[in-house]
Amino acid sequence: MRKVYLDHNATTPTHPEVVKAMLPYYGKIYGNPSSIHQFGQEARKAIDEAREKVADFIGAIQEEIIFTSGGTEADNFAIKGIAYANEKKGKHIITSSIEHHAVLNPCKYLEKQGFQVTYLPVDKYGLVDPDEVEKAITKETILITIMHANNEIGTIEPIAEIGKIAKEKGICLHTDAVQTVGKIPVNVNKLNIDSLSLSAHKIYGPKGIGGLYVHKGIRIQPLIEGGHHEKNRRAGTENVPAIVGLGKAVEIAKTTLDKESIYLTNLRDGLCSGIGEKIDSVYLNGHPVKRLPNTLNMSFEFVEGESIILNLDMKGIAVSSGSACTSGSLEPSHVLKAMGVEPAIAQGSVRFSLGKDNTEEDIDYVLEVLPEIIVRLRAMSPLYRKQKG
Amino acid sequence: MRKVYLDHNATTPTHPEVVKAMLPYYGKIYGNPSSIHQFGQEARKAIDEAREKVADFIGAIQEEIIFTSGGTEADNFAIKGIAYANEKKGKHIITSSIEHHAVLNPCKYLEKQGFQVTYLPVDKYGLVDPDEVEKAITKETILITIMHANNEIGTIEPIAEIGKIAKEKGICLHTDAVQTVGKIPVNVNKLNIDSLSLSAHKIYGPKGIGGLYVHKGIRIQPLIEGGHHEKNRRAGTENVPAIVGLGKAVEIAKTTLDKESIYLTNLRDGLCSGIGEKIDSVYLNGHPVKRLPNTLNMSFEFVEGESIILNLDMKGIAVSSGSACTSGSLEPSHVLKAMGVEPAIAQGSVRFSLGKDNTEEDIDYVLEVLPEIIVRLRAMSPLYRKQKG
Amino acid sequence: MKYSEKVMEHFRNPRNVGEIENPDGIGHVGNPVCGDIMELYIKVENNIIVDAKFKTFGCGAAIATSSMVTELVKGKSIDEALAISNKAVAEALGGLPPIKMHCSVLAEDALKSAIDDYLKKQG
Amino acid sequence: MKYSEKVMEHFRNPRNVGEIENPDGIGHVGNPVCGDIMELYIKVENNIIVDAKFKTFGCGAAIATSSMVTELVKGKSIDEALAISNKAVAEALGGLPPIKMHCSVLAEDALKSAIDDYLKKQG
Ligand SMILES: Cc1ncc(COP(=O)(O)O)c(C=O)c1O
Ligand SMILES: Cc1ncc(COP(=O)(O)O)c(C=O)c1O
Ligand code: FES
Ligand code: FES
Repeated sequence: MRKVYLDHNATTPTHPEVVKAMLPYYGKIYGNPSSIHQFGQEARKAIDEAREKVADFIGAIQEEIIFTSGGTEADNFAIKGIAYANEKKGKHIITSSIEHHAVLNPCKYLEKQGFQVTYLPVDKYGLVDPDEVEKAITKETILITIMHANNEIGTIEPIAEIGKIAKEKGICLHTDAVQTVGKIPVNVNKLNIDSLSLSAHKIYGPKGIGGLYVHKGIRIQPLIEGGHHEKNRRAGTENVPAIVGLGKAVEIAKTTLDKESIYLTNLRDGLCSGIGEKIDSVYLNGHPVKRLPNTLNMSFEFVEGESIILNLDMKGIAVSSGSACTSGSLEPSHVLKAMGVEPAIAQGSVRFSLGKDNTEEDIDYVLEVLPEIIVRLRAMSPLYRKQKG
Repeated sequence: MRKVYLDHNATTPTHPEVVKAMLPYYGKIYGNPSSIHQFGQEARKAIDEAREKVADFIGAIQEEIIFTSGGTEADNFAIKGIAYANEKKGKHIITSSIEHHAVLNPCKYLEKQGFQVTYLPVDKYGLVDPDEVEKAITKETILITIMHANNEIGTIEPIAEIGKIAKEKGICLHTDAVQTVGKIPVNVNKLNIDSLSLSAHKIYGPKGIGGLYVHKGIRIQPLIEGGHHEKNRRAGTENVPAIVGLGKAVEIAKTTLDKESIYLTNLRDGLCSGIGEKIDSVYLNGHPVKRLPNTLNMSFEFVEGESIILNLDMKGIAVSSGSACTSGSLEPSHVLKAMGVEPAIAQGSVRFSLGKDNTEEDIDYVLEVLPEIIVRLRAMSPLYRKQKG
Repeated sequence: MKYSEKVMEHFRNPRNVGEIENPDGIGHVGNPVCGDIMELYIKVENNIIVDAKFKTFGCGAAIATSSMVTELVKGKSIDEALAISNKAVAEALGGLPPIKMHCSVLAEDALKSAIDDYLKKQG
Repeated sequence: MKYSEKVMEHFRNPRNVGEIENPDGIGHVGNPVCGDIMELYIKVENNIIVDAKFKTFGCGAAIATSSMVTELVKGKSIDEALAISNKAVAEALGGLPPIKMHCSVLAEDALKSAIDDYLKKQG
């Protein structure tokens, strides 16, 4: 059976060149980078080079990059770390209501610790309004954390504008850029940000490695303490092969990003209009233009997301409803809810997230099997009948 | 030049079979284990199998194993997590003065948060006295955390006895078993423990993955929050290849542990007696018998550790002084200090930690080059002259 | 979260999809948390449920439990049908992931609601 | 932490190791934090340091800076020698890792202490 993977926002296959770059660091150059002997120094060199690549890719300097075990750790580290290091200045945090749970849950945790958190609304496209950010700022505000692009709907937030406001007011701005670094151009200076999370496995790098950019001079308290790693900001023996893999992934992204983003936009828009032509009562979730090139989130009225996904899966097509991480939850997407999407329609949402290896044929195949599935499920739906009746 | 790696307590090369087991999970079975489609479910299956292997290896059940990014995270998670989840019962923690910094630093952090921490002394072999543990317990004590074996000197602590005491008093016992799981038999039930940290890269598994065993029913607060991973105890997309690698590493250790430990003990004791025969004024640090099979820590009087290490490194021999993680620090080992080793002698300590690929020839080579180095450095030492004078 | 083979089989080929014209009882229930909706129709003759059909807007487990509950209920007396618990439905499907147990509750509720409706109509 | 090639070269082949018999000045210093110890001997003729030797119990940087400071000081007048800073020693070695800068301070201190001793003996 044909296999079509359209869940790249959940994770991506590791690029063969990335794997190739990593391999020597398992069996050959296996030293602990903290060791002063040759075995250690060779490993140290490798992570320094990777750090340079990551820094260069986002317009930062080496010392501003801290490697973490992924995007979730980077988000936790940034939010708790900046909040605790600056709590004497105030205890108010501003975020949005459509953040990933790696941001929302640390915020909720801090609320229990006596911090105040403002969860900003978004418009029907999932956009945060910079004016709302400005209005939400109080004398107590020490941190603003707004994601760069949303993982479910792909909407890209006006971070540079928010950054300008934050800068004027002297407030720290963190952005969860897990879905953007490697997919669209990201430059920490142009975005006016102080802190940024990224993750390798969303961009053909290995799982289990990510990074936090922290602008020089920003105070942050470690989340994981122990040895003197990462300039005392993140302890634990460095994951050398994965760090090398992350370095390679951004190196590749640097050269392919522009082309790939055009390629994916076309492919995706083909899928979108194909669906629109073949199936009625469908809705696009997310911003029509300010959106990740690879992401398409659509709602199929009268049917429920999981049953669509399972049916597509039986045809070899991998997509998701909402984010992979919320699959343990029953409630419909908090993102679509915040956008004001009607619950029944939110429940019928499916995310198609494309990747570099997808082809026209993949899209044709989806357009071939999806309409039948929707027809079949609608025939089973009590909501559809009522509509017709 | 001959290369002899004797720094296995810092890290080990990843076993070729481990790498082989991991490889399919980069490019082929790359799904996100949280995804409900086939790509995800195949990955889920792989981590479930690895979890079973790890659980089985230490006598635990699957649900008691939480994967982390390494030993340091596991220690931080256990200590902060158990402390915070139980702080209503009391705010006193007992630990030892020779713990790894991955334990000591979280303890110091908790002190700043209003917890009280007792740092128990050790005897000249680095042993914690269970009676001292018992005496230190107060009504406020909620956590005892004592390492299973020390990374610098290899001394194995009487955890089972301490566990008995903790059990009687109904206090949680955590042990940092990063240096023991895979090297000596470890069974969580026999050790009477509630929580245990382990790390893959010390036992021929990959870097960047470890685990925390938490006995069913023990309350622990997450350190890294976000999605519903690891039953809501540790968020972040699972590091599938590394988890598979950890599973493979313990699977291998299970079959090789007994033989290897005899092999390494012999090899190590040969090194020890060879040094004793060829060099005067040397001292063994650590317990003569209650010690990891692969670890030998010796002090060479009148000379300083780093200069020995650098000289050995110039001959292709990799050893360390103290732990790799403290190499960013200037102070002599806190472990030797706690054991009452004289500062000048502590400064001359070198750790040889052997591994499965070391041979008799490796040891002969060390015994060939080390004496000259010590002679040369002693000739340069103001302390040595005074001795003779 | 992984569905059993049996769940997937019923999901792939749900039994008794549709509506019954002039049913003797209709159950209409929804789960306020997940928002899923189930409708169950029964035809009763001499106190025996002779036919049952469903329409469901819901997850895989919701569809499978709908299918299974209609199968289980056919040929049963009203009293026997009232004794069918959500657990029984789940067990008949080879079990459900813990987080999906509530989907079987939805099926039980739909059945109860349809029988209620029937009993009420009987007066 | 990585030493420069120059540091390693001086570490491998330290210059002027040893003691001077009947020196004109001896410096004996130690760093209380790391516990390292340095001894520096100078021979002075007509206010010029004509010879310098050292003994060091210490890290790689301690040995390299000892070696370098004895090299730098030879042929210099007392005043010129007093002007040699730890930074100059570190620079002459192609730099030191930040955490090892204090080792060069030890070398500077040893030199100052030896010169002090010489000046004191001069009365
Ligand atoms: C926007 C966003 N933030 C954070 C994360 C978490 O990253 P990771 O899976 O590397 O922990 C993800 C993906 O899971 C994401 O999409
Ligand atoms: C005793 C002990 N605990 C904890 C650690 C930390 O483990 P990791 O390097 O996996 O973070 C180490 C080794 O570095 C160790 O030897
Ligand atoms: S998730 Fe609602 S019925 Fe299954
Ligand atoms: S570490 Fe003490 S002199 Fe270098």
